[in-house]
Amino acid sequence: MDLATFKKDVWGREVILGASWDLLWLVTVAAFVIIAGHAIVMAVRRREPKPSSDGERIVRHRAADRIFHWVMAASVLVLLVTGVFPIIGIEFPWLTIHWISGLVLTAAVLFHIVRALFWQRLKCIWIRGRDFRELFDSSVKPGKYSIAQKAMHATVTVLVLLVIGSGLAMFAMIDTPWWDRSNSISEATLGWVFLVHGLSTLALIAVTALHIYFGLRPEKLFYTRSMISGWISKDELAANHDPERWSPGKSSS
Amino acid sequence: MSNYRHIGKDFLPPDIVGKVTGKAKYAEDFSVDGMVFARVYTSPMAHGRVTNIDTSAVAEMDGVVGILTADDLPPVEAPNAPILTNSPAYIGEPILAVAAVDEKTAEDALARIRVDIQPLPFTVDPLDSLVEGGPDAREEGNVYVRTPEGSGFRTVKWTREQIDEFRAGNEPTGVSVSEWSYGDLDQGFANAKVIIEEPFVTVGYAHMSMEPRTAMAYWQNGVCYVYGSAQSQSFMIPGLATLLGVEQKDVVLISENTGGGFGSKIGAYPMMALPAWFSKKIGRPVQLRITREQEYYIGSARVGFQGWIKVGFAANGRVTATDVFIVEDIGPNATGGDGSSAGEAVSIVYDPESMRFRGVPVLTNTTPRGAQRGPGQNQIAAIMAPIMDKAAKQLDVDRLEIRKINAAHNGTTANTDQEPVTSAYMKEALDMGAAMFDWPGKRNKPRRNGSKVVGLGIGQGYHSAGATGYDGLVRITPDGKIHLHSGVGNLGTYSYASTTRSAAEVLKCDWDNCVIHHGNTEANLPWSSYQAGSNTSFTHQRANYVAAMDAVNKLKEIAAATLGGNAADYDIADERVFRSGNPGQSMSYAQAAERAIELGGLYSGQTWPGDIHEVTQRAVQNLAGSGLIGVAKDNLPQEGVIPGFAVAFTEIELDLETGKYEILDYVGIAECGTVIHPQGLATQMKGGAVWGMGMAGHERHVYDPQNGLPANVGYHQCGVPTYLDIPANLRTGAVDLPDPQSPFGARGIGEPAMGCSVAAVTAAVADALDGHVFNRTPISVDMILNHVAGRPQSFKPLQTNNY
Amino acid sequence: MAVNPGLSRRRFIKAIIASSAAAAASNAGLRAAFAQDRPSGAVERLISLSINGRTRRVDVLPQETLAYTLRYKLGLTGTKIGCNRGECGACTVLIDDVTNYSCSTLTHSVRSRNVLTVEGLQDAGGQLHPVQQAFIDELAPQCGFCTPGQVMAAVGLLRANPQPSREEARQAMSGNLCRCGAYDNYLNGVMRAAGQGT
Amino acid sequence: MASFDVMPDMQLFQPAELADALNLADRYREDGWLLGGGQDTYGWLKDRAKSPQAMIDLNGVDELRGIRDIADGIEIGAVTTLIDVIEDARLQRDYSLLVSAAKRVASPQIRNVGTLGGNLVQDARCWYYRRGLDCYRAGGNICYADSPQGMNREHSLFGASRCVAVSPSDTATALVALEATMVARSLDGERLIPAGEFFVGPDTHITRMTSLKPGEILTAVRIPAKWAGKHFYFEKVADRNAWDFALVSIAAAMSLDNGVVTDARIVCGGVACTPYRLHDVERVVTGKSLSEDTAKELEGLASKGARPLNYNHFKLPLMENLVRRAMQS
Repeated sequence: MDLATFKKDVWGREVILGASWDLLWLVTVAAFVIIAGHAIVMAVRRREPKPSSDGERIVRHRAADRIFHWVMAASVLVLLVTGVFPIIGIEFPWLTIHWISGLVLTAAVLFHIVRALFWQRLKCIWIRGRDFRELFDSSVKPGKYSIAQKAMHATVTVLVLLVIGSGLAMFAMIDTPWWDRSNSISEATLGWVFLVHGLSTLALIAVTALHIYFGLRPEKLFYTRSMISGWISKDELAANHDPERWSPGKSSS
Repeated sequence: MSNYRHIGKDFLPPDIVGKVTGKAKYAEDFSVDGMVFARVYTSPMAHGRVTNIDTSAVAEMDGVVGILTADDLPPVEAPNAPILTNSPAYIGEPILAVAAVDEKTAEDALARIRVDIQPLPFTVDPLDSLVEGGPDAREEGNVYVRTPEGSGFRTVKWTREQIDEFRAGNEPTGVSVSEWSYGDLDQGFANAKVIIEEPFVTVGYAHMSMEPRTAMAYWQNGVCYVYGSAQSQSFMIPGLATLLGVEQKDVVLISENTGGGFGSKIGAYPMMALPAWFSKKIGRPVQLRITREQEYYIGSARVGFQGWIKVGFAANGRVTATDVFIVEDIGPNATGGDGSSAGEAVSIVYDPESMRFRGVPVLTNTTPRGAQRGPGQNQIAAIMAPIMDKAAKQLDVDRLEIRKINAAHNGTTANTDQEPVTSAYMKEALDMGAAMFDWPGKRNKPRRNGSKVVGLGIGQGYHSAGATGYDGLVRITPDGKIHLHSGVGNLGTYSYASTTRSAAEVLKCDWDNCVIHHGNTEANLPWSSYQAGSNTSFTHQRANYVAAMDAVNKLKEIAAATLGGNAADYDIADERVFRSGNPGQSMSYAQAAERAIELGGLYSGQTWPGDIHEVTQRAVQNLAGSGLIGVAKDNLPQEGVIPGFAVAFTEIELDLETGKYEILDYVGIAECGTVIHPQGLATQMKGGAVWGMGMAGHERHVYDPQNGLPANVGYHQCGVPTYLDIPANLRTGAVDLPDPQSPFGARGIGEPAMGCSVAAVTAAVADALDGHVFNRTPISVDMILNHVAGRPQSFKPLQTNNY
Repeated sequence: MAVNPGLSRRRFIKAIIASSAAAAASNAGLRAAFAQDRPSGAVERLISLSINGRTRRVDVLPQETLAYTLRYKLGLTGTKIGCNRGECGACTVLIDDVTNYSCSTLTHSVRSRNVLTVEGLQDAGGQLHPVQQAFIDELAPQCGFCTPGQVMAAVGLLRANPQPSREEARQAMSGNLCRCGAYDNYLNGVMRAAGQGT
Repeated sequence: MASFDVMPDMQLFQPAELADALNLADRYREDGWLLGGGQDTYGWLKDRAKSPQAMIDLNGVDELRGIRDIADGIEIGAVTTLIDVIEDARLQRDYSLLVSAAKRVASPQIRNVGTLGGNLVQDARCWYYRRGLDCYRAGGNICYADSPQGMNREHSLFGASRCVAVSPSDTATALVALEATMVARSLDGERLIPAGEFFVGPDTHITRMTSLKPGEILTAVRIPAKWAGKHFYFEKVADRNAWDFALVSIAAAMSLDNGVVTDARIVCGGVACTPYRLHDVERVVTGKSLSEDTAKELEGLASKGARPLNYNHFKLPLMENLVRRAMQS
């Protein structure tokens, strides 16, 4: 299966048109297989006792970060729906919604980057060599973020930056309230832009699916709760994290 | 002219029956055994260099017979148009050809061939190339100069300020490469009461003849038989021989009918030679019928103008001075010359007391340009008419009067060296037209009716209309038939036939007893002129006259030799030569032909005059001994400019709400000396009228400047006028006063017939809009709407090849 | 395939094969075999055409246009191809007395219909059709390339409306271009042929 | 890029039954080309700009042809030729708006074979698109017409989204004004589509001009009785008076109650990718009489919200003028 589709440019030369949307099915199936596989494994595994959510509450996500997360989540979902549905035959005027949510996503991401750079400890989400021990030795507990969460964050970071970058370039090809299209990008370059946008979108579809799946897993549900209400319990902390590596302050409650 | 027997009478052109029955054969209608069909691959890029041609995908294709590329052909040096090229300079330039058992297979093959082209800078607007730092249409330069000292490419640039000044409507200060003048220009403007100064644009457009030029060719014992679409017949041979790299005697051109020329098929052109080269390569007859789109590409187009003109008028309307500057859009192949022709037209039609012309022919990567019906004369006619009216208004002179006071007459002098004219009766033409049109009456009619406004226009057209020095050939055979050999092409004017009638007139013979030979080199045709520049009628009336006179002299000499006495004692009548005063002592043309064969020598073509062209010599050689041969070169005296004039009066109704106008009435008057073929003249005047209406309101090249793409490659997009875009009736007339330098007084008319029309219409539009001059052709619906609504036009000043 | 009235899957498939085979193969036996019962309307290649009153058997590709068949298969070159786009009218012929652009008509769509081209206008004695004669009298043709189409358009008009007004004629002829601009002469010819000499 | 003009190899089906046609349409989907009069077909195919596997000629299907009275108004089969529409006495009497529009289509030869359905679903005339370029409408990722230097005189003023081509159909404007319903059939059954929704813009579907889905066949057009014999006005302004497309056209249907407009549907062609309804004009004109004064009140309404391109702003005054003429008709 090809990664890209091709077209002729204005002078009849072959150039890239964009990502091959046959990949959409590949991606969907792949995501489904991984999720199903994981679910089965987890089902047969013996359940660990679920740590209690009562007692002392510890702040995991500040309001600003939670808002950022959900804004980003919403815009990504809207972008996926408006971007992909027309391709699978569900037709509606999608472009305007698409580029507006694209701008929302861009703003959110900028906000997050600035905040992360100047107000937060970058390295708590940075993957480091020793994190890998988590994978083999269940006694090794992570700091604030597990290696899985760090990996997810890293992947999303890369993909979203690619989508945003290519997406912004595409503004040269459409009219907006602020400017008219310029057709200034050569068709060959444009092809690459569309290809990057398409491929990173396809990857995002899979990653998003996994992210949602893990967020809904019973043993991980408290993380989702923390992304909504901000806190986790002392037990949850003890069961999943190494106090040496992450000892957050108590919540005011 | 009733004292003539044939001149001035209608007749049945022998080819017309074939035209209404479908039996008339055009190049594409011939087919021979083993013939294969070619298709050409044309450049998708406005300017580039072919880096690779990959034909591997077609090598094994069933039915594909061969591929021809530029590498199979002798190199051609620019600006001459190559047959096939590896360095295309316009979209649509032929790069390769494929031959196959049928057209579909050839196209299937084309679809699989890969051609890689490296793009080069290109331009579709001369001013974009003329400005400093602008792209050049060719690597050799952006201007082509033709001077007596020598011709060649040059790179000419103006500063951005100079371009902006020009666009702003001011006198161009950039360099020009051609210039001529006469009289004292400054004095002329000093004497002027009113001076009109205008920038102007005439956008070029495609010829779009009905027949997409087709050619079929094969070789037989070293002789190449070409079935082509040609505007001329004999005149094509030298050029064709050069294109094929053979001697003239080894080329046979069959061109019985031609589906329109209008200047696009004057000389031998590359596409005509392609099948011959292809046939040489694959050893089979090859037919090439190009597509309509390709006819747009290579069928040539009118040169576009971006200019500035300043005209001074004395109080009585007399033109005291004219200063013209023209930037010519000459396409990629350095044709043109329209600019200077425009200047010459002004110098004779309005006869300014002083004048200057300056011009720059700039190359663009648009379709190749060529002569198109009134090349230069008609563009300037369209621009001048409203300017004359503007002056008339300011001087409070009648629009007809201002034309009459400047009208060309027998004393008019023309061009830079102010030559005399052979004759000119523009004033008479204006009077005749005004009467037919009822100028005074129409002028006083109410002008406004709801959203509709009436506009009246007077147009004047001119083109030089004659040449000399070509050959005539007539032959009388023992069966008494008079054979009129015509090397004139058949592009629809019937001049190939009408000009031979002067031979019949001289020979005092019955038309039904005449046989015209034409349309095939093997029919032994004399050397003839280019069927262009409206020259055929004048030129070949003379050539046929001298040939017929030669025959008459030979008849008399033969009679004297046979019946006694001197040739001078003899006269001719009723196809007999008899002794004056003793009609009994006579012999028939048939008997004279018999004797001519017996006598041989000059009489029956064993020998011939030394000054006739080799084409004619071969014809005579082949005819030797078949009868009495009358052959001669036209050495009749000729001096001065031979003018063809036409004037038109038109009434339009312009709808201010839709921007559309309807042409209600049209009167076209020819001033081309004696009328030799009334019906033929009328059709020329009407056809010219339609062309003028197309140029005035519809037709133009449109190119996308970013990608160099042509917008209008088809009939609909080109805006060729339909039945419903012209008046339901067209009226014509002719002054019919003989020209002294033509045996029967005729001059040509084809091109002026159009110039007067486009001029009348542009003037009428200006009249309907209270004298607003667009200084542009075509004047399209959008321009009128924007003007009426007080909106700016969409194009920037002097922009060309645009909507 | 869902509900499939009037056409069973078997018949349908067969038709498909038939057509592709017919399009590809030129084997007469094959074609004959597919001649009968073609429910979905796949076309055979060897067909009979009624041209100028004569029945002609001719091998026609499924996608072939009438102009192409006339000129290249039947040698009727009177019909001209000026644009091959239905924009100029040079290829105009009459199909059941109605003017058509033959460059934009599939030959297969004129089976069992009467095609009249410019070659079919003269009567048995070679007498010119009144329109042809009128066009000669008015010196209507110039280069003549559009003339066959103009003739057929005029004949079509006069069959539908023997006494047209000049305006009606102008409208009826408006699908035929003449680059020489002989419109006025052609109109005069039409009126003359209609017995309303100019 | 070669220039072609011979029909390439292709299958042809000439079904006699609608059922067979529907099966073929369903079988071939995007690879099948439904053939009416074919006047907007052969150019595409000869140019090889579109390459279907098969042509499905609908002219043999009798039930798709003809004009018949129905309970509420009149029904016109999709392959009814334009000349039959023009010459039909009932249409001339009750729905002359459609007749006037059909009369202005292309040329006599094209009206002789061109079908109503074909005229409605004909493709955009944008010259870049017709050139066979891979633009948005051709499934590409760029529009050449709407660029800083694009030659877009014929292009759209309203509703453009990436593609700026306009709806070229003359009959479409008339049928939207007449509140027609399009009848579409597929193997899944029948779909009734109001004319207003039948034509879709590039914002929704950039490679199609109608809401017809692959496998669907437009079988008929129904015009409701409510507009029978009402006051109509049609005008088309094109560069040429034959064989040309509207720069701007207007189709107006108005019910008058002694001179006062009680209901109006006014549609412009050539200004948007679909027939463009002048809702504001309709609203304001309702309750007023057709007059110079009404026309004055409407000034500026028709072209409100227009987004002119480089070369097409002349269409604004033209729209305004045509509305004025409709009001004075």
